[in-house]
Amino acid sequence: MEHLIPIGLNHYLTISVFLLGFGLFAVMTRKNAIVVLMGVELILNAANINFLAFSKYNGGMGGVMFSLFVIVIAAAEAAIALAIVINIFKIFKSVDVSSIDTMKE
Amino acid sequence: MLSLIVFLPIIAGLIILAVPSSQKQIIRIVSLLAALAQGVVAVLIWRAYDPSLPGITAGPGGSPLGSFQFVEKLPWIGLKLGGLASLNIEYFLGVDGISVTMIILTALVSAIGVLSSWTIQKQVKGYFILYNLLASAMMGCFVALDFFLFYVFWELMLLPMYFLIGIWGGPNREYAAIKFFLYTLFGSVFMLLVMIGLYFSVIDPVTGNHTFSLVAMANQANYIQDAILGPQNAMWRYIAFAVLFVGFAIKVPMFPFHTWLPDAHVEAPTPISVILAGVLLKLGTYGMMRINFPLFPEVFHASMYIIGIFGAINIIYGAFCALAQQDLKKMVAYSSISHMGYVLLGLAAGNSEGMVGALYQMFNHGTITAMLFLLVGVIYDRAHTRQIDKFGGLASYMPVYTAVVTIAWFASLGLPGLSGFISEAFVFVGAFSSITTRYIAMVSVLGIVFGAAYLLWSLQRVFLGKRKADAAYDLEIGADGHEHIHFHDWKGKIDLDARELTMLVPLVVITIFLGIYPMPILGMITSSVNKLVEVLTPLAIR
Amino acid sequence: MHSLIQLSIVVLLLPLLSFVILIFFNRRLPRSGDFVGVGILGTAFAISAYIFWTVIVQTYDPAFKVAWDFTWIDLGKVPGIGPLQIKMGIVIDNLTAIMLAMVTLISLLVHLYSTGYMAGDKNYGRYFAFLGIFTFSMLGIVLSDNLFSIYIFWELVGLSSYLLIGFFFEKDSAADAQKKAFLANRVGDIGMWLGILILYSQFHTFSFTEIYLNLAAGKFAMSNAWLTAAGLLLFMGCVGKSAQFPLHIWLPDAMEGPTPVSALIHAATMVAAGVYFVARIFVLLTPDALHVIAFIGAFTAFMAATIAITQNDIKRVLAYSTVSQLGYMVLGLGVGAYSAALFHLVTHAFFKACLFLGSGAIIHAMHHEQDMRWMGGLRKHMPWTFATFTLATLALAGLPLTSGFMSKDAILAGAIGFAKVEGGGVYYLIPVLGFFSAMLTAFYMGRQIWLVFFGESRTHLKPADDLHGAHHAHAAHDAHNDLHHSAHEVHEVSWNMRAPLVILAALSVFFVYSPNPLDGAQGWFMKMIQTPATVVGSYQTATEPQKSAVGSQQSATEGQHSALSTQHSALEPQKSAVSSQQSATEGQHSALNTQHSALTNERQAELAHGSHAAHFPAIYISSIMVILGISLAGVVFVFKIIDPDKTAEAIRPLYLFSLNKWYWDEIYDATFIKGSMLLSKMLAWFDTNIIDGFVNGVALIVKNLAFANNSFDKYVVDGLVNFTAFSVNTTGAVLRKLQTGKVQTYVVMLLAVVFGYFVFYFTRLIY
Amino acid sequence: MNSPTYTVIFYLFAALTVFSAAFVVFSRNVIYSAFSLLFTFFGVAALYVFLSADFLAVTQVVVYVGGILVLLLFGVMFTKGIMNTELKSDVLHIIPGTLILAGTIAALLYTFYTTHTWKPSETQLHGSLVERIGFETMSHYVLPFEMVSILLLAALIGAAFLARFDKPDNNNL
Repeated sequence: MEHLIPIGLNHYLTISVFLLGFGLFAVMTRKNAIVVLMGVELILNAANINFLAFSKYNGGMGGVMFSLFVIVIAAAEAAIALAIVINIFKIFKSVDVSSIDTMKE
Repeated sequence: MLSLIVFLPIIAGLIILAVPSSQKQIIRIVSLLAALAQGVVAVLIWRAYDPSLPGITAGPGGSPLGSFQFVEKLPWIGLKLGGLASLNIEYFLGVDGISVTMIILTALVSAIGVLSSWTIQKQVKGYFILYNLLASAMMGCFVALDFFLFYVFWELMLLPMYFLIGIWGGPNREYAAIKFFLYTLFGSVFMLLVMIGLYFSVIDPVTGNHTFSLVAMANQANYIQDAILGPQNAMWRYIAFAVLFVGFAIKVPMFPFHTWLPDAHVEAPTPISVILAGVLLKLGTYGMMRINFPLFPEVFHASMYIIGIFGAINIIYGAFCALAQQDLKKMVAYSSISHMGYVLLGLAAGNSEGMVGALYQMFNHGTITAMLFLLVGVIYDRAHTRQIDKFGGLASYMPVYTAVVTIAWFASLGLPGLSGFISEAFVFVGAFSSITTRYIAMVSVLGIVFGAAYLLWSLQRVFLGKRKADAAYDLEIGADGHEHIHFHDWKGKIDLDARELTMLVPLVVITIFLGIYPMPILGMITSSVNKLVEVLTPLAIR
Repeated sequence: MHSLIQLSIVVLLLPLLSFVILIFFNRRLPRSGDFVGVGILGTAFAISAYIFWTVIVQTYDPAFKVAWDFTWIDLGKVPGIGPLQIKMGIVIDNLTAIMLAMVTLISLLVHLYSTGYMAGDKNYGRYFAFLGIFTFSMLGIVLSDNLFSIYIFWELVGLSSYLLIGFFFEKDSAADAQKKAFLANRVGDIGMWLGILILYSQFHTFSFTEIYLNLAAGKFAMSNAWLTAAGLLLFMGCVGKSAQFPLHIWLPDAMEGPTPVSALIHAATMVAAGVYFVARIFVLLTPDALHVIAFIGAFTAFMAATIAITQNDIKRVLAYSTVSQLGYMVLGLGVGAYSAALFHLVTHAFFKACLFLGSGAIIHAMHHEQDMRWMGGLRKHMPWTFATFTLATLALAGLPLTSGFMSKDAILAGAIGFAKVEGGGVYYLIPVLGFFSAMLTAFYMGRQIWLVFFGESRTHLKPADDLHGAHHAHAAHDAHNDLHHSAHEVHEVSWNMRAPLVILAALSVFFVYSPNPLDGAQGWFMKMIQTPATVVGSYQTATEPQKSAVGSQQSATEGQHSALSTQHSALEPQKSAVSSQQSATEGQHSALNTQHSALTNERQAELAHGSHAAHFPAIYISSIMVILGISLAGVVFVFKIIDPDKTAEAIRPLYLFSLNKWYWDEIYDATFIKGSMLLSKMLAWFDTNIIDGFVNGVALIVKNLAFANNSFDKYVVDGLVNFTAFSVNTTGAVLRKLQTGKVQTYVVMLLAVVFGYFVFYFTRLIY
Repeated sequence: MNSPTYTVIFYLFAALTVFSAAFVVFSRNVIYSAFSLLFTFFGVAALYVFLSADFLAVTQVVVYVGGILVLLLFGVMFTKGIMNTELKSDVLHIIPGTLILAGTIAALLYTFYTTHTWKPSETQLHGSLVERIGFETMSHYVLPFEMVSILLLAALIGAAFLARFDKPDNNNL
């Protein structure tokens, strides 16, 4: 119990692990493309937490800057992804990812 | 400057990549502009070149700057190979008299090739991207002074060539392409082995590391005594020389490795034939002069006789094979085998006259054979056949074409006053002056006669006399009452049109001018060649 | 730079200018620009006439010589040799001046003549352009001072001859002839080139003067046989160009070209270039080489004469007589009658050009009828042509009071002297052949004159099937007209074709060359052209003592050494710079003279003496021979005492042998042409089937191995194969299952693998 | 700063983040997931504050909550508007999914807590980072900064291009 207080690096890592796991789970299992996107966002957040945590306890600015960029890129990615989703719907008349298997054979 | 001239075409290729493939004209113009820019840079290099610096080996203090020009030297790849050693490869470009002529030739021929690619209609975008890649690779081979870099460019050349022959070629193109590819790959694999061996036996005097720099390799003092290719391992040095020589000889091509050439030429589209004969063949002999001989001078001195014999075989054998051909393009292909034989003979002579002749022959063969292939392409565009016996009497109907063909043919058979003669003359002068190759020269002089024989015979059968009964064109009485000919489904001008003239006239002018006053080229190469001969002559004789 | 040099450069470049102008603009110029050619050649002739005047008439000096050269190629500092440069240059001595005047004059006359002869041809302008480039290259040969540039112009002359022979290229015969001429010349040229290479490989220079100085200084490192070989190989160039046996075959076929061209190139100038070249290299020819040359010349003269007897084509008779006369010149050089041979070169150039132009006039008048059997009776219709033609014929036959008499007689005298000096025996064959050929010459020229000009017109005798011979395209229909009323159509040619005939005929009379019609040696020519001192005498005395009297040999060698020392002194400054070149050449020329005096080159002295002694016998014999020949011709053709046809029947084999030109063409065709064709076919087959076959064979072998292996599997371990197939099937099925195309499935797999790696990693971490 | 309040607040936010994230993943209704994602983002932002990256926290709130989330919701509503599919979204290969989820989390946590060799350096980040971020952006990271902005621009344009309607030839995009 003593290693729950004080708050250390492991706490943040743990949170990020959970976020990562959930995100992966969403990406793997959910059929709705938008939920898949949410999963991706979760993964990105997990990564960010890691970056910041390490950079805090390491004292460098690299992690901070990197997570900043990650956020920006995440925004871009979300925009593109939604556009793609809309196109997918236009073509396949659904946002069900599992029904999109034209790559098969 | 050199990086510029090397990478200009690739830049053009990238630009083309952005152009939508429907815009054929833009694509062509872009690559033409790139080729012209390359030509401008080549001219600048030519003007700024200082013929007094010898090149070949390092200048004073072991630095290449004293003897090479336009040197660009950057560390490129530096790998720690753990226990082995550290692999440090440099991006090392430089020019001496041997390569500067080749640079000019390459720029010229690639520009001409772009012009003659104008008629390519199939997948223009892909064609020109590959073409520009090829142009860059060739130029890179000629300016690279780092063996690894040279090898990279050398291999980079194969790929576009393979596709250019294999996609845009004639009916039997796949066979020809794969043959070309395998042959050359066979050669370059050995080259790779020798390259590694050399790397571990040479020490850069300046840095003290192993090095791929050809400049350092060309100085026998830089070799580790007991290294695999060091002076003490005579046997391995002989083997390495032979293997390397085969690698280059395939490119030349030297009998008996020449059979890829006729197929490749017959199948390749005209511009590719021009590039192939105009520049690629030179890479073989250039490699010999730059790498093969100066790195193993004593082996070269021991094998001059054999090289000379192969040269003579090339000359005579190629001439005879050309004499028997029915396909005009195949005849020209064999004629270039014969002419590269002169280069080999001149190199085998091992003295300045011979080497100068060989190098000058490389340049002239580049221009002249380019002309020959362009001319064959002209008639092929019109008649869709190259069979010699399908023509006859063309001289009456295509006077300008006949005039140009006559000049080209006579230049190819070494008529004085045209550039081909001077180089052949020097080759013979050198080969005869050196006691080693004297009798070989006496034999191979026969090549002059047979060269004249097949060229004049084809000239007569195609252009002189009257139209043959089964000729590939019809006679008709024009409006002005004179006889004209017209080819089936050929809409264009019967005689040479403006584009073809713009391709041919510069070559004709160069051929005549260099035949009368060769110093513009010779002046640049003599000092380097003398230096090379000095390097090649063993100390005992020196 | 000497003013004469500048003038000669102008002369050299003028015809080139005419070529350039005409080849590009002949369509735009009026009259296709023939006046350009004629005008430019007129200027060139005027200038060279001035040079001739200055050199021959004003400075009346046998040793006159000016030289000038410039560095053409600079090879830098060559290892083992030092600074190496290749120079081009111009040398003017008496011979050059004479040749210059002769070439430009004949060229000018031929230009003028062609304006009439070639009128109306569709490539009229191009024709004059080709004449221009020919004249240019011929002048180049004449002016060159080194072997390299001579070789260059040599080949250029071959080119222009190629272009002009094939001027009517629609005719296959013309195309064949031009190819044949060029190739035969090429064969000669490679010999010449090898000779040049031998000399260069020793001295690393091409210049005549330097080579001779080095030779005289005994710097020739190789054996004496190599020197002889060098001489003979250089002579091969002459063999090709001057149509000596065995390369004479091209010259008669070259008559396919326009007749003025035959006059200019294949009679007067180009074929003489070979002789001129031998004269230039005369000093380095060893006695052995000279013997070979003499025999070749004599044989050629004789063979060509025998062939000429039975030819019917008017131009072919002249062609073979040209070969024969060239044989005379070569013979003369071979026997050491240097000046006589060159004298014959000049005289022959004029009267043979006159003969060809005359025959051209006849052919023109007869509407391209070339067969003498169908001519006759032209005396009345063409008086001018008749007169000039006859005069030239007499000169060719060598009757007294003509130029030909003096020159030919001098050569024969030299031959006799040579035979005496060489100690008789087989060497007497040379003069004998010479005299016999003189008789034959007289005979066939008499025959020609008779057949062409006397008797009645035999045009109507021509069999109809012969109309479509190898004549021009429109010859046939013209000849049809001839059938009916040719006699009325034949008329004298116009002035521009007549004037050259007259001038050339005038130049073949004796007083142009010598006051004494019996002795050319008193004329300015033989005084100006003197036999130069050989530079290989030293080798002779060294290697063949029996050749020269042993007694005087020591003195000879000593004197020669002194001469050599003087030479070195002259040699050094000459090596130095271009500016001091001229004075230097003067200097070492005198050095050569001193050497001549000191070296006491007995062989030449004896030859000169012998030929002088043999002068009058030669006159008698040759005159008798000529008279014999002409009278024989008269007996046969005028008085019809002997019927030629019956005689031909009587000696049919000989007749056919001569009529078919000794079957040389057939022999060559059977051996060389067919042989090389066969060889080329064989090699091509070898290339495609053996070498390339090997390459493909390797691939094929590998493939077949695979197939064999495959069949082995199939028939021996069938079950294994089946099992393989089955397993492949199942795996394929499974894999297809995996390949769903759903992105998320892939993600699952990916992560599964990653997770698997984790597990693996931790297990390794734990244990 | 190891006061218990601090710890408690941290745990609060951590729990908020994790649970809402779980809800995002496990709820069947897209709308619900979207809203719970909002809470997740807030929680993460709070954690950023704990990590003394206040600027990032603000950015997180602004960009994610104000941008991405609205975008997502917009997309949800939007698609709903144009398509009348129900918002329930079912799942596929749930078993491997759960396995991997559990496995990954377990493995990572195991790693963290067994190999606890983190050595926090003496110079940790403290206080507000805005100024330093500004400096870094303009000095070290100016090139990435520019590139990212260009990327963003391109992405927005591309998104607009992709998402546009009424082009009959959209099908071949």
